[in-house]
Amino acid sequence: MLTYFVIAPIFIAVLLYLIPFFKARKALVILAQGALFLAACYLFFRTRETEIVTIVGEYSGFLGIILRADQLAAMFVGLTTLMFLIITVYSFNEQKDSRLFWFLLFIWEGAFIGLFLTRDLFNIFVLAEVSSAVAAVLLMYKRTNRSSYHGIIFLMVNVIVMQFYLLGVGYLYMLTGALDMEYSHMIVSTLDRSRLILPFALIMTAIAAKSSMLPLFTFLPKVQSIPRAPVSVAALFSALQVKSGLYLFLRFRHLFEAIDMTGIFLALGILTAVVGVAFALTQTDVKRILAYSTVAQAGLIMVGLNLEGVYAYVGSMYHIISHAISKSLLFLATGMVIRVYNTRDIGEIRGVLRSLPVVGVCIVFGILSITGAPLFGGNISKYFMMAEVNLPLFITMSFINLGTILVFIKFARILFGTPSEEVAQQQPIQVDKFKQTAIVILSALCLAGGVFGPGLVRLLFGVDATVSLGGFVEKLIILLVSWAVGLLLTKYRHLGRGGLQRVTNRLDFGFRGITVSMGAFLVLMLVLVGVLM
Amino acid sequence: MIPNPMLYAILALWVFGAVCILRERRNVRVMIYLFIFSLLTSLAYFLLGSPDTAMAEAAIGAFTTIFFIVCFEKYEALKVDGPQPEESPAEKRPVGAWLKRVVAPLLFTAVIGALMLYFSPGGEVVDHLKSQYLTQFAQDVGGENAVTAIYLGYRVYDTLFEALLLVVTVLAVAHMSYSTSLQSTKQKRYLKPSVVEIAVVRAIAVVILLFGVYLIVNGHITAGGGFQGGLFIAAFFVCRFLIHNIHDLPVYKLLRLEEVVFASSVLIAVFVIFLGMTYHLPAEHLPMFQGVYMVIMNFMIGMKVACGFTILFYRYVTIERR
Amino acid sequence: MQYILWPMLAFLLLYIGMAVRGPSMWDRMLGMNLASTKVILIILMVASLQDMGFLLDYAIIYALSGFIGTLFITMFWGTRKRREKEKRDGTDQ
Amino acid sequence: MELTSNIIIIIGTVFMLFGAIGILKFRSFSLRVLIISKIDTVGAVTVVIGVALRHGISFFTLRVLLLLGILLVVNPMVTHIITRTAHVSGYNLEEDRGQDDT
Amino acid sequence: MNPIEVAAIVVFLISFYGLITGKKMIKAVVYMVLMQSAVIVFFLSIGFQSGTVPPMGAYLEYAEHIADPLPQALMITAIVVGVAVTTINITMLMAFFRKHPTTDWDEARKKSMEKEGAATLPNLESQS
Repeated sequence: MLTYFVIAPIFIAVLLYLIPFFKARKALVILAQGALFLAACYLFFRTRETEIVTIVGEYSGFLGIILRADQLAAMFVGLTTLMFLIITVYSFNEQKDSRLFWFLLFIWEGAFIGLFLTRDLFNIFVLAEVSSAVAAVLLMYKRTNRSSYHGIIFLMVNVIVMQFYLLGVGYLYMLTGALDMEYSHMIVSTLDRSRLILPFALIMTAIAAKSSMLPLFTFLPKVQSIPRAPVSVAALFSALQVKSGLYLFLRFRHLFEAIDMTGIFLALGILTAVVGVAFALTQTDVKRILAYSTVAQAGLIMVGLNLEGVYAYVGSMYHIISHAISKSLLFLATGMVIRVYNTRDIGEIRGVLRSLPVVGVCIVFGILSITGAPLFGGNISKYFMMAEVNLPLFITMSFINLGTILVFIKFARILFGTPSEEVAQQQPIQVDKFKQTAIVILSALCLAGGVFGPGLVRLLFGVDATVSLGGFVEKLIILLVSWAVGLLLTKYRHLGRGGLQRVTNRLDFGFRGITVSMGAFLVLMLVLVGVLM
Repeated sequence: MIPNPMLYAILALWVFGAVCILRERRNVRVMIYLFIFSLLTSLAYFLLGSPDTAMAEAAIGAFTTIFFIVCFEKYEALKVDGPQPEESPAEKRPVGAWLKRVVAPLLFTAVIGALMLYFSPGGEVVDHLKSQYLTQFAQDVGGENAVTAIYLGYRVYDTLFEALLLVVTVLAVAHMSYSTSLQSTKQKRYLKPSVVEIAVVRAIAVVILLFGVYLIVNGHITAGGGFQGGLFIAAFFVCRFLIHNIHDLPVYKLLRLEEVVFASSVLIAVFVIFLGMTYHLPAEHLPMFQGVYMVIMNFMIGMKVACGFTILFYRYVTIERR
Repeated sequence: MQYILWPMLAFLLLYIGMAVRGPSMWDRMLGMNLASTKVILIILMVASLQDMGFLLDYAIIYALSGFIGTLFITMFWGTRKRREKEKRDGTDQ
Repeated sequence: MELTSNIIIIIGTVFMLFGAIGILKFRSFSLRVLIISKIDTVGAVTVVIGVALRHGISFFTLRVLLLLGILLVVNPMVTHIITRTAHVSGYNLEEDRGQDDT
Repeated sequence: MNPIEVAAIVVFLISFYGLITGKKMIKAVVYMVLMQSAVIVFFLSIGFQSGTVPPMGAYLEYAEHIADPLPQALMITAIVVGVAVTTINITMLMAFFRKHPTTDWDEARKKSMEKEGAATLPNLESQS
């Protein structure tokens, strides 16, 4: 039954490519996408009780490929279908003629859904390669930016990382003789720890690169902000591509339970968040600021995943959803702003609230949701993440939140002030109504995520989440303090700018730098896990 | 039985080929070493007991060389940024720079290698799944070739995604290559082949086509299968280009054909394997049904790979070279 | 029968050495072609030792794909040298 | 049958040995092409026939003969193409002393 | 830790070394092909004894060492995936050569920085 979730988008893509002339095909596609989203919700509620398992081809034992959908996977599938539904609405009449764009978009969706459903080690390799190849082609889609240096680096790094992953799977197959995760989990738990170190290190390097952890993240933000790349692809990139890395991290953490690695990845998450914020502060390109803040949020989620307790897990899961929604909202909105102002430099864009009122309001909603303002989704997830956490971690996490607030204060500068003259006399700026509906839906979701927060958490995760008034007020105070500190800091930002610039230059690797950091990460893993622990 | 030291000698030669590629500066020689390297890897796969992979590697080695050559030719023709002497004699660089540029990475890789070999899990290899495959593949999927039975029967889900990736590549290359016009007007001609060459290549082309179909049709009995067969049918079109030096391939029609073939192969796989049709059929018809399924799937994949690689080849050789 | 494999390997090494070190580019291509013939003989020996018929299909496939690769490298290199020659003689058609 | 096929294979290997000596002796391309390609094809053909004899009349031998046919056609043809392209593209066959031209 | 596995890891490391020190972009793609072949040889060498027989044909019953069919089936998929990704890489490289005629990593980075204009981080010192 699960295979139809994967085959359906691919069939939509193939049909779309083969029958281009059909007039109302776009409407049909939105309907199909909506149906897929409803099916994903139905799947989510089915998996609340039991885990749905489909053996492809009903072969006995662990011979064939087995697709499993538990609650986590169903949630991610739901998130993917929702994202692609909104993207189809957003770029409804943007790419009218290009069949290839629509074909690749739905192939990408099929690859993501496939990635979230399979537990087969080799299948993850094939699906990861398909998704990175399709992403590379989609980013380089427009003829003008085909000469993008970052697209090449993105594809090459992804292929090399996947070779590391395949080597790790080879070792695992040597140890367990099986490719299915559940089956090899049974065998791995019987093996002694010292034999697991090398496959663990190899696979974790691949996962760190895919979820853009510290040393290996410099290429992902640049790829998202390729000058003329379609903005819907960039939105999907930060919403899903990074999250698939985190999803794989969860799967492989379950597989390698014998090796206790929460300490390492906790530190990695914090470092990534801090460095991500530092990079975001020094950028001048609007899209790059958003892309680097995705890296920072990924670091924060990694921290959340590695904390003990159910609340932290629920909090980070909820943060994945709310971040995906609000970040794609911001990306799509900035896409529209750039189309009107046709410049990407943050210095030149001013007065978005005046020139594009609806888009401006949506951007405000997105910023408030990401920085965790009270009535929005981000607040709920951050609240749960910090629910039961000891003092030093509490301080670091609130410091990271302060960092994100700083970034988005800088980003919010585009809203206020008066728009420049040539934008002013284009009044009234006619905005594509499909894009506007997409953005409004997204901002509504941000708001709903916050207002019905506890109810949604209880619905999604079955955890009786009560937002205690004391905790809420405490969080509110911290938020206000950090907003004030943020505003203060932005006043004197020219002071620390030079130092930050030097730090980011040092960490801004070219292709060879990234490969070296890949090797360094592998050595770090081997030494830490093998020798020390 | 091939003696072990012989196998180790060939693997040593294989590693020597890799070192040659590492050391060589001039791109043309790198292409030749790459071709020799891929032939040696094909031999290594064969000696490790898998003729299927060896055939795939041999055929794909030839195609990759052609794509690399065209890429290098384009780079060669574009050398605008000054007479960057490729074979510049290594002028006396200070030892410090040399240390930093060569020895440091060497040490770094050596450290990685030492750690990997130290931590590599020895001990016996667990393979009960393998014995299950070998015993059950005959009646589960049919055919005598266990490898084809696996990638067409048990793991057909993988094969569909990989066929999908091929379709994506072909579409991407056809879309992204420089000009969308079918015929390339101003065209740098390759050397005109001599009469002898045309006669012999025409004869060999027929043999290649014959072998391509042979591989597709009984891929499930002896070594071979959809991919290898498809590649050799594409090789037939390569020879066709060599003989007549023609460029009039209807790329977009072929693209649509490939799409249709891919879609139908997905449909067949869905009906036969995903729905587990093999378990609802009466027992006596099963072997015949399985055999037919395998041949059809091999044929579909073969056609798709053949169309895909022909388009890639013609796109690369005719239009990219301008 | 096995002992014949060793000289084959020695010749293979020799021809690859020729392909690596051979002075002119055409030596390299010749070395490449002869090396692939040697490999075909090795495959033949192994097939006849293990007495399996279908391994010979692989030998034929190997011969054909080696032929296509060598053909293309020679054609590419010949075109380039031909163009240089024409530039030298100034008789650019 | 086993003995005769082994002897023929040894003869083939001896032919190839001459080819190897040829390579070490002649430094220039034109001499090498002229001599070694012929010796090599002959050596390969004898070894293939030796292997074919080893299996007597069977499907295996049929396949070996098919391979023999392809080898006989392909090998000399590739050498012809290499030499012709060398000549056409200005590689002066007469007075080449094995100079390095890449 | 049989010698075949060591050979595979050695070629893997050679290609990794090449990727780290390579100055040309084309060479990087060549090294990726090398790395992929090394991983495939590693996969095929799992559970290999001398005299292993391919897992097909009628004599499966009496042969004692039979090769494992699963890695072989996986590796056919891995080879085709590898070739597909290499082809996309080469096309992108060629598109890049057409715009910026340099193939050196650092120059390519500088040119792409200039091309994107002021909106990007103005750090141009070469990062090895």
